[in-house]
Amino acid sequence: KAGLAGGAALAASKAQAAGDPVITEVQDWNRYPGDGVDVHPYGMPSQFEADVVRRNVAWLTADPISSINFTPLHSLDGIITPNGLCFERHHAGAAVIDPKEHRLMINGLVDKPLIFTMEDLKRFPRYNRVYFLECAANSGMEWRGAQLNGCQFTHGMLHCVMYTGVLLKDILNEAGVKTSGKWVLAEGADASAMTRSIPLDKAMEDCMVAFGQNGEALRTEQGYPLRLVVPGFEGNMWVKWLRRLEVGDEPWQQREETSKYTDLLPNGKARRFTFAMDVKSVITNPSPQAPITHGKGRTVLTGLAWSGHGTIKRVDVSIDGGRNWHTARIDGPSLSLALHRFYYEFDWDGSDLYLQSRAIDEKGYVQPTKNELRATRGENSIYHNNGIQTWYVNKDGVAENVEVS
Amino acid sequence: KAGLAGGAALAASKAQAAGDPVITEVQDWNRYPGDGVDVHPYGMPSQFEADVVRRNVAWLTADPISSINFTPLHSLDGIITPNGLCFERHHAGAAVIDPKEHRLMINGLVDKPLIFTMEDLKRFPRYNRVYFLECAANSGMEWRGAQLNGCQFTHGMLHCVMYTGVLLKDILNEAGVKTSGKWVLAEGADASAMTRSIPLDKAMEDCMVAFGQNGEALRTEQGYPLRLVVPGFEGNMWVKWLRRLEVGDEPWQQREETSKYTDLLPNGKARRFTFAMDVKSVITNPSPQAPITHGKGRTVLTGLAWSGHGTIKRVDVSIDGGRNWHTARIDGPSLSLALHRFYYEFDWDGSDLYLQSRAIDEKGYVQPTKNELRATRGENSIYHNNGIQTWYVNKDGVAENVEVS
Amino acid sequence: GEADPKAGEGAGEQFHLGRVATPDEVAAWDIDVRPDGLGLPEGSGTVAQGEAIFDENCASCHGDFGEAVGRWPVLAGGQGTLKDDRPVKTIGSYWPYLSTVYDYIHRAMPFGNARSLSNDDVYALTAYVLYLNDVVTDEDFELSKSNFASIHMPNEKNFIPDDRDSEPQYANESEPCMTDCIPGKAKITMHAAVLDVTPEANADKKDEAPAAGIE
Amino acid sequence: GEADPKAGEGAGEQFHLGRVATPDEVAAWDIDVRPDGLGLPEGSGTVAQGEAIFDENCASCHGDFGEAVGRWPVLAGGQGTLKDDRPVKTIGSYWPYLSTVYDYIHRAMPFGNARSLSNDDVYALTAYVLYLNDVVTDEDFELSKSNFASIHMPNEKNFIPDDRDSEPQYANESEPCMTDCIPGKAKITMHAAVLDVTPEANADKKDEAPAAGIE
Ligand code: HEC
Ligand code: HEC
Ligand SMILES: [Ca+2]
Ligand SMILES: [Ca+2]
Ligand SMILES: [Ca+2]
Ligand SMILES: [Ca+2]
Ligand SMILES: [Ca+2]
Ligand SMILES: [Ca+2]
Ligand SMILES: [Co+2]
Ligand SMILES: [Co+2]
Repeated sequence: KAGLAGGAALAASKAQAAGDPVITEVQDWNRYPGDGVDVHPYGMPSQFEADVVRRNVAWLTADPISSINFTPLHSLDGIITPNGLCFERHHAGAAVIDPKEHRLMINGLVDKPLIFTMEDLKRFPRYNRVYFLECAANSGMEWRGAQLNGCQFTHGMLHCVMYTGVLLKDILNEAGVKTSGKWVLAEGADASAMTRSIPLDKAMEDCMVAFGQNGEALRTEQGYPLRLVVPGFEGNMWVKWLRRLEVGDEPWQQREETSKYTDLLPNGKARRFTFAMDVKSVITNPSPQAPITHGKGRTVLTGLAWSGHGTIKRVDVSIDGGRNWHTARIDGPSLSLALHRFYYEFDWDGSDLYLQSRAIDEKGYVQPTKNELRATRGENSIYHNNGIQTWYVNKDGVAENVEVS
Repeated sequence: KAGLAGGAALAASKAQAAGDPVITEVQDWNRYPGDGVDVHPYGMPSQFEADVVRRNVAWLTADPISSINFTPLHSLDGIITPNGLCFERHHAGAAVIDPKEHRLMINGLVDKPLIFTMEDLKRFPRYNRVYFLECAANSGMEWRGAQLNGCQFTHGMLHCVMYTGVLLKDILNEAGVKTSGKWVLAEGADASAMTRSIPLDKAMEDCMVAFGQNGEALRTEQGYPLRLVVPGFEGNMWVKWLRRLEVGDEPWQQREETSKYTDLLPNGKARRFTFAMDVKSVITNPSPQAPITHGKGRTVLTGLAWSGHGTIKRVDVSIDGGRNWHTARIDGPSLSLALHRFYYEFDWDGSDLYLQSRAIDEKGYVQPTKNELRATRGENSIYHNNGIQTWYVNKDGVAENVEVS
Repeated sequence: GEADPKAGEGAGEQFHLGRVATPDEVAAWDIDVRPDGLGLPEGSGTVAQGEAIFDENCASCHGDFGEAVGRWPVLAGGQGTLKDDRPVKTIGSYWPYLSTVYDYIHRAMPFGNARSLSNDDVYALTAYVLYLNDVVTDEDFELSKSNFASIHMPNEKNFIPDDRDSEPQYANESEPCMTDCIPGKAKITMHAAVLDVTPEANADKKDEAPAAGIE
Repeated sequence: GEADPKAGEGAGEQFHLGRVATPDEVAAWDIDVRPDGLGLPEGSGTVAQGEAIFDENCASCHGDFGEAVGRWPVLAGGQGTLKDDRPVKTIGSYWPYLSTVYDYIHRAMPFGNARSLSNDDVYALTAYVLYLNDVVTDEDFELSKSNFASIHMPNEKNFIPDDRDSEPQYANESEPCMTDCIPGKAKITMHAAVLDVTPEANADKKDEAPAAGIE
């Protein structure tokens, strides 16, 4: 076997070469073929990315079927969340619905109540839009101070995908909204029959009824086959498994807009219908789950910024706990009501870091500190915590969720 | 059991109601909970989307480890291809490489040859860009006439994702390119050790060395942990499992730029280094795999357009085989060197349709007919077939790949 | 190429898609109830009837007196705690409208077997929850469509509209400070590591009490 | 917000990342060979030596004479067919440079066991492939680093640069026709359904001959 003998000789000489053996020795993947094109009709991430998963926090709720898991923000980059990693929040598990058996009803203050099949809906003009979705309770654990050690847990009720769907306006117009109509009730088909009241103005402005995310069909966990998209507004309003839209003259005061998603203030009063998500940002790397492992020198700090009021105009980064700020580089498409990716590259001298980011949106809103928020809202609001997050990074690069003075 | 008795009574009365039973009867998914948030750490598509998969064509090649599968364009919408559905083309299977054992070498006409680990590379400034990737052989089967019945097979060597990576320019500068350097050889670490020569100008203009796609790590089939991104140029140049970049003063004339990816003309001459992908479009719906099932009336026609020369300025659609054209609605972000989504909504009268689309890019290039291409190039070019595609749709909505005069 | 969804082709146009819903179809799904009573069905139920249904179908999670078992939701109590460090927000202490109780129980409870209760069941359970919260005190109290709107919840007046814009951090617009914004070096005032309520991979820490819950 | 990659922070700057490659590391990976001979290693091999190695390691796929088994690639023949309806593009009929043969066999063959051949093996195989293609005719011909550059492939002169821009459909810029562009009704001239080489779900149609292959 002339050919193979030659190979053995080559391998022997390589083993003595000066250098990294993964370079000087021929590796298996450079010699033997991998899987063919018929093996993975629908591909999955590499086995080496097994830690890039949604995680839940068992003690947060009584049961994982009415609970939350979190997007691993510290393992992602860019502005698009892969469909398999979009955080889940449902109140009676993820409903499995055959699209052939799904219907959308429009009733209430309309000229004629209508029923649409999925096939009907796909005949309206379609639009594709990238929007962030943030749960109003994102960072809710942090009102009383630093608690969860990782941006997956402090900020991971957040995702951003490109939706494909039709305009809510177009399907409401098809039924004919009466002039007395001022609100729309959206209802889900799952076992929690989730309901939320949406102002008609918002419904007619930019809401979508979506059946696609990131090019393919909506995922089960995100409401397959149909969900409401309410750009910039709190995630709970984006009703999943959407089956009904009722037009009315008053809001419904449903459980998710009275018992939940109302913001209790220190004087015992509570705000309601606090729909828009405030200007916010977080450094995703370094962070507690993603320490600096390369020591001193060139360091890439990166994070996400978003606002329910439009685009992000600027993000500032501090490495000294808010003493001095540096304007970060926003990279990638800057789309209204979508996540924005920012980077700040610097040479780390190995000393303690107190990392903070501060977003400013197109309306001029500046992300506040947590203490500014507490000064007006106390610590019982649960929702809408958009305060500046601090990560402390020690000399070994280990990062921790802290608060600083 | 007062509660349950009441439920039974309710169900009985509903069964007699006038209407669609999926509405008038309480369905299981409206009563019983689904999976909790701890069940799917990495989510997958709904069971009802099982037909949305990559498909290969067994007779195209001797073995599926050096072969192609195709993106199901007819099942997707928007401009982003989900990672699990990006078509695969590899020459020795999909290499599985532990990122800890992956290296990138720069050698040749540089001041100092360098080795980077994956961690090193992630310390360069990162960028996120949406680009289409088209295999130069896409639609290659159609040079001699209509052959494959479905846009997945005629146009599915195409995908479009958001890449995260660093600029090739930045890492070449780190090694210091000598003034004599004019070309860059890119080499893969897989068992085909794929190589292509890239002009240095292109390398310094907009090429990226990418480790992310659509937010998460590159997929194995797309070159995990590292691939070259050569925006607008033929897919074969986007070397996967990228391990080496050599700077030289001449192109290397490697197998994939001589035996393959050269375009044979009728006079026996062959074009080489035909890098840029020409302006092109295809109607994805209706199409042979996605017939019209709703009969006459409102119909959504949609498709994709792209060009290796920048953005798409306009797409025209004909429903009568090129006699008359209607300007389509381009929807979603219009990003340079990315897919563009177009729609044309019309009321179908139920008569025969001869559907065509024609893209025009920002440089003014107009997508040609297949016969215009054949007039200059004959039928043996294999690559760079950007001719206008025709789908014939009969009265039943069934669609077929045809050519028309 | 970016088309404005507000100005899309066909805006305001009718597409002649879908079909008219039948009255029975609308009735099957249109079960929502509003504070003004819109949507309330015919029917009635007493506190005593409610107690029986509750003990059978609800108490296993919510407790005999609505005090909750484990981490399942509390349904009663907490009056006067809204200004406390640890407010207890229940139907009695927090909810502004009774219609929400009816509506929610009807659409979503009992958890695991939703839509299984009759209209009378829900009237009775709603009456019983009012009783557990001392809003009614008579075991013979009967709640019905006709007296529903006369019941007012104690905390109704404490809900205010969204006035986040008037908070100092948003109202007092000014260019944010860039240099020497705070004197001295940053000092850590609180470590997540001290509480360490972070879930560890493969560790079930259900016992650890968090400092704040997500509702 | 859209930052230009050409104008990113740090453009042209050095980042002091990575480390210098050792000569052995560069040698291990830098195996490419150019038409001008750059990259050719020391070594040599004859047609006769090549035949022995080929029969053992290559013929099972490529055939005893490079004529190919089944759908595996053809390595010889096809001279004079490039203007035919069905051109046969092989090393002998099409490839412009011999360096590509050496380079490709060395990096990628035998399929399934790449990088297993010595430099001498590859010289011998390259010589044998030349012989199969009648570029050399002597069984004793020895190919080596020193005579490599003297061998020229028959089709070298037939490669031309990219001139797509000069084709009429691109060169003759004009506004495309929008109305009444072609007289009469569209007439179908060819159906994919007639050939029907479309893969069916779960059907293995390896036997059906396609009208054109993808290389
Ligand atoms: C198996 C456990 C379980 C049973 C049995 C159950 N519940 Fe619940 N209940 C829950 C859970 C869990 C929630 C919160 C659901 C969510 O938020 O996703 C809830 C919420 C509620 C709420 C709203 C609480 C709030 O503060 O928002 C009410 C009211 C309620 N249940 C009443 C009932 C009644 C009445 C019954 C019996 C007919 C019942 N529940 C049976 C688990 C249960
Ligand atoms: C198990 C089958 C198999 C064996 C054994 C094999 N080859 Fe190949 N060969 C292939 C395949 C498959 C390709 C095309 C690979 C691709 O394009 O991805 C190929 C391509 C080639 C090519 C390029 C052909 C072209 O037209 O581009 C040459 C030259 C070649 N092989 C030479 C050899 C030599 C020399 C040997 C033995 C040392 C060998 N092959 C052993 C399967 C084989
Ligand atoms: Ca197969
Ligand atoms: Ca669990
Ligand atoms: Ca109603
Ligand atoms: Ca009792
Ligand atoms: Ca070299
Ligand atoms: Ca022989
Ligand atoms: Co709110
Ligand atoms: Co080309």
